[in-house]
Amino acid sequence: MSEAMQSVKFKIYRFNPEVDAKPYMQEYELNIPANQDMMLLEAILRIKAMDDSLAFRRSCREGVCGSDGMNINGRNGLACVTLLSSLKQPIELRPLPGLPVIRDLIVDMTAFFKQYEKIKPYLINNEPLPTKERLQSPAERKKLDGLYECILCACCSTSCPSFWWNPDKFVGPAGLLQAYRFIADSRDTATAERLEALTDPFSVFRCRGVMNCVEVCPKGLNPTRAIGHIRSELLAEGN
Amino acid sequence: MTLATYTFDAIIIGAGGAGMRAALALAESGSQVALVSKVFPTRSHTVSAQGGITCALGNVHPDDWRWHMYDTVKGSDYIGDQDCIEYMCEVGPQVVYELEHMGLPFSRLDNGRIYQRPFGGQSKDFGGEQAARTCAAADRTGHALLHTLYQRNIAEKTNVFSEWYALDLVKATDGQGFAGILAIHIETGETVLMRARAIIFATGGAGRIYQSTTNALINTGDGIGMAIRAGLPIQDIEMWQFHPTGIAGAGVLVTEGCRGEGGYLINKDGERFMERYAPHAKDLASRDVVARAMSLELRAGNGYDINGVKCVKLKLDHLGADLINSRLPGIRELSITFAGVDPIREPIPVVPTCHYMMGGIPTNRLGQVVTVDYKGNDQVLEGLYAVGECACVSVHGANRLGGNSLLDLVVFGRAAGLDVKEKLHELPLKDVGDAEIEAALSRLNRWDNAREGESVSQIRFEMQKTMQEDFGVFRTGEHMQEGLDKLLQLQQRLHHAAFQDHSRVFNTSRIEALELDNLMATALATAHAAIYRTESRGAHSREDFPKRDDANWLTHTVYHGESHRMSKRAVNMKPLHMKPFEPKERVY
Amino acid sequence: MNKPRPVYLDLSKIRMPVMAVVSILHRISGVVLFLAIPYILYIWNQSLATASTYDEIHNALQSCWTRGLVYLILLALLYHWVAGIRHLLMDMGVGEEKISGRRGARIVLVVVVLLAMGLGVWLW
Amino acid sequence: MVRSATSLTGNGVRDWLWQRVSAVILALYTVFILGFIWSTPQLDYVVWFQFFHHIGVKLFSILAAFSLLVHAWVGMWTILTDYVKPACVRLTLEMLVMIALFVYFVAAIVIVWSV
Repeated sequence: MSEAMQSVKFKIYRFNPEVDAKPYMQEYELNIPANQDMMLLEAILRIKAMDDSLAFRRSCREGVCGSDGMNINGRNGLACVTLLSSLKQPIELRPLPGLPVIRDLIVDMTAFFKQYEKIKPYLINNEPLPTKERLQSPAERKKLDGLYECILCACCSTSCPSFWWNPDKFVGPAGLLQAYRFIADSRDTATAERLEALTDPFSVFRCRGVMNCVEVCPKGLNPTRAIGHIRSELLAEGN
Repeated sequence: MTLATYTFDAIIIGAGGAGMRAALALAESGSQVALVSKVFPTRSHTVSAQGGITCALGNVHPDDWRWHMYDTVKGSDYIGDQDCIEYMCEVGPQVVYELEHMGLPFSRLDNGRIYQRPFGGQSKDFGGEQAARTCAAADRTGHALLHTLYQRNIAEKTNVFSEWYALDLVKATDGQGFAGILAIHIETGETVLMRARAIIFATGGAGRIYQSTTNALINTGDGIGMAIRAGLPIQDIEMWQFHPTGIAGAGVLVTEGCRGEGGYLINKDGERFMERYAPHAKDLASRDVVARAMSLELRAGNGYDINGVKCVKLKLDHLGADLINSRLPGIRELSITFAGVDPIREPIPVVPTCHYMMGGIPTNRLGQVVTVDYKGNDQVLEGLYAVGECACVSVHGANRLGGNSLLDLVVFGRAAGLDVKEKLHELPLKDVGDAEIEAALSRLNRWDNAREGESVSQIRFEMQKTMQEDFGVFRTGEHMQEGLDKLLQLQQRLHHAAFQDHSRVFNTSRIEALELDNLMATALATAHAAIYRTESRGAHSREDFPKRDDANWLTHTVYHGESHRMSKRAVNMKPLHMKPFEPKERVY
Repeated sequence: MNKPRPVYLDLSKIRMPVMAVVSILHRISGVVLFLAIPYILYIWNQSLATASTYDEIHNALQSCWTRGLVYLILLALLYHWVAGIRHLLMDMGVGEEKISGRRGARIVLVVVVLLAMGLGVWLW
Repeated sequence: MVRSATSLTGNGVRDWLWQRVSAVILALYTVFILGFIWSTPQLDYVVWFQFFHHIGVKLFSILAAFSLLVHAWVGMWTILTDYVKPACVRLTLEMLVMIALFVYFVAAIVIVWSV
């Protein structure tokens, strides 16, 4: 039984701090049945079976955990929901831009999560707890759609030039999307404090409306719009 | 041997729903908790749960937690422990309200209350009409729950050890219980000793022992492996749930909520075949029932053939775009991505897919790990807990109902956290000696020193294939014995396996090798237990023993890893507040 | 192992969507205009000082080089103007979606090319 | 909250508003001037001079010069804080830009006044 095969070519960013003085691109070739398509993650897993020194993060393999964000042919995305056939060869894989590389495709996301934590990503409500659920109308709940679904994969923030230049000062699209998720929640009573904390010239206002975040978000979310909403609320508050 | 040592009040291994709920209970009390997770918390597999969390809020119709309890006992095929099921169903509403107060963005009914949808195996009034009891945040409930819990843990400033891999338990020098764990900081490759008064296992499932699974790649049964190596028993591990609707070929889960919202399964003739197998509940029969019916349809040649994959289809197109977009947006996304099918227009090709491990480390209602002595008596291990999928409380028995896993996570994660909090001052910080550390390190040393040998991925592949072929939806003694023999050979090969890359920094191959030890341990436990239980019950369907046998098997099975010995443990039939539900024939 | 970690940020390898291109050109044109302020002030002053300085400027504009320079400055001004209008529209919530954002950015480019051609015709 | 001493107002909302308002003024001024040039068939010194001699145009011009001062400062400050990380270099450049913009503004007023 000889099945027709096709070869798929890859160029993958490699860097192991124990061995390499600096990063380099390594070429790989993967043979798969000619009529078969697969997700990019599956292909990388097969490459890893050939070369176990290749390191990358992965978990759910279905686009909901946010582990395998990487720069695929120049564009940030999740390997597990990117079809191999949609990519031009050689497929060039690099780590998410702008964050320190720990090894190969694995970046240090400390700066990213720090910005997320900075916006107090949890519901604040100082009113006495009801015995049952707090009520929220379907219309109020709908305001959270397009916000709460974020998977923290960092594809957006690491494609954002403003975040590249100011990862310590600009909250970045992912953090701001979550900032608005809590501002928009009818159950949150800290809206004024949340807005007050965002009035400086960097946290929100470093957004230049480049919209790279919207372009790459694997969940189809829109941080630019959320940032616009935050700005409107800031203006309305007269801060 | 000197290792860097950290000391805490409590260590929680695993930062999914159960681990994070436990951490929260402890962090709120000001205890020093270490939440150790091999992935960043929101990458845990809880994130993939879709349909919802079941409890009797009564938002859609009058409801009673006792009805929920009845359904769960029946769903478990009567080997769920009734005291634990009672506890879970009773505190369920409170725990779900807590989640809502934390900010979980539940979908809402017009009156502003939490939205609830029908799920399989749910009834009103002890087996009456179909109930709607599963609280949902669209079809992303697990994601919403996991992120909410992580967010609360940020607020409470929990110590998260993100991307730290728990290697093994370390025994106390006095031989009484465990003093701590060894953990690898994946980023540096360094191994450290973490000591604590209490240790909570929340390591999740092990669906990756099968070739086709809805489980994340990280679900490698680390807790099961650690428990077995520490000499702890494993309960009901033959019970593996096959979810009826995994996307054919991809294995990605499609929530039961689809059928709750009115979707149904069809065979290649377009027939709604579940009407034949479960005339009353139809597509909302219990998962084991639906998965078996699907397998029988496929065997009878009534399936579709999509590029060589036999499957049936899940029809949603009659529900309308509005309902799909508002209630099932994530399913639409997954279906388009992984099946190339938009469910608004076309049915989704699905097959039964390994989904959930009902078995695990036996615990009591508080989450405390229980061992079983030779006489079959329980012994509680003070200071050691297990919660979530890695535990066998047992609330799911032989078959878990949809929506009960998220409930299990938060109910028992919370219970364990609260129990640790209460007992913390009486739990000693145990001593640990070099010998105990060396013992726990031996496995790592073996791997680190192995330069030549078979690859990890090859052995893993063969193990998964064996499990898939010999321990699937239908099982026979003969095939399972062949499967067990293959597994035993594979285990021998695993002792001589090696990875090539021996660097330290973020060496994922090293972690994968350690994970394979745990997968193999879980697979072997499954094989022994499945051969041992000579009846059909819940998810365990034997063609050579097609009937349920209450006379002999209304019992838990217990696997003892050191000798592969099997024994039995009595099912708890004594709920605290009400009369037990007696076993009846299980029809839907 | 405290050697600094590399950061991958090779702008020649990172694909820039059309929105990003429009945005960076907006910034570049802004800098060009900033640098051109003294020259603009100079022309403005000369053109208003006396009739003879006005003529000097007028004559200078006949030279290919000066005219090219003025064309470049006006081009930057046009670009900054058109892209700026897009920004103001986005501030009002127009063109903030993926599709409309791309469309808005393409429209900016097309309009500027047309204006640049018109400007060229007018100047020469 | 990120503190910044050198931004226009030290407050993101106000900086943002100033930048937008000045942008609108500059946009209108640009249209006004270019429109005049383009719509005047026989442009000579006298027409040009008399145009700027008009008090309304003078005021508009000064307003535009002021807007330019604000707009360019916010823009250049943003660019410098983006790309120039060593604080002493950035502060020096910021100061140079500030001085230049101020000189330009004074020059513009002088030009307008002398018409």
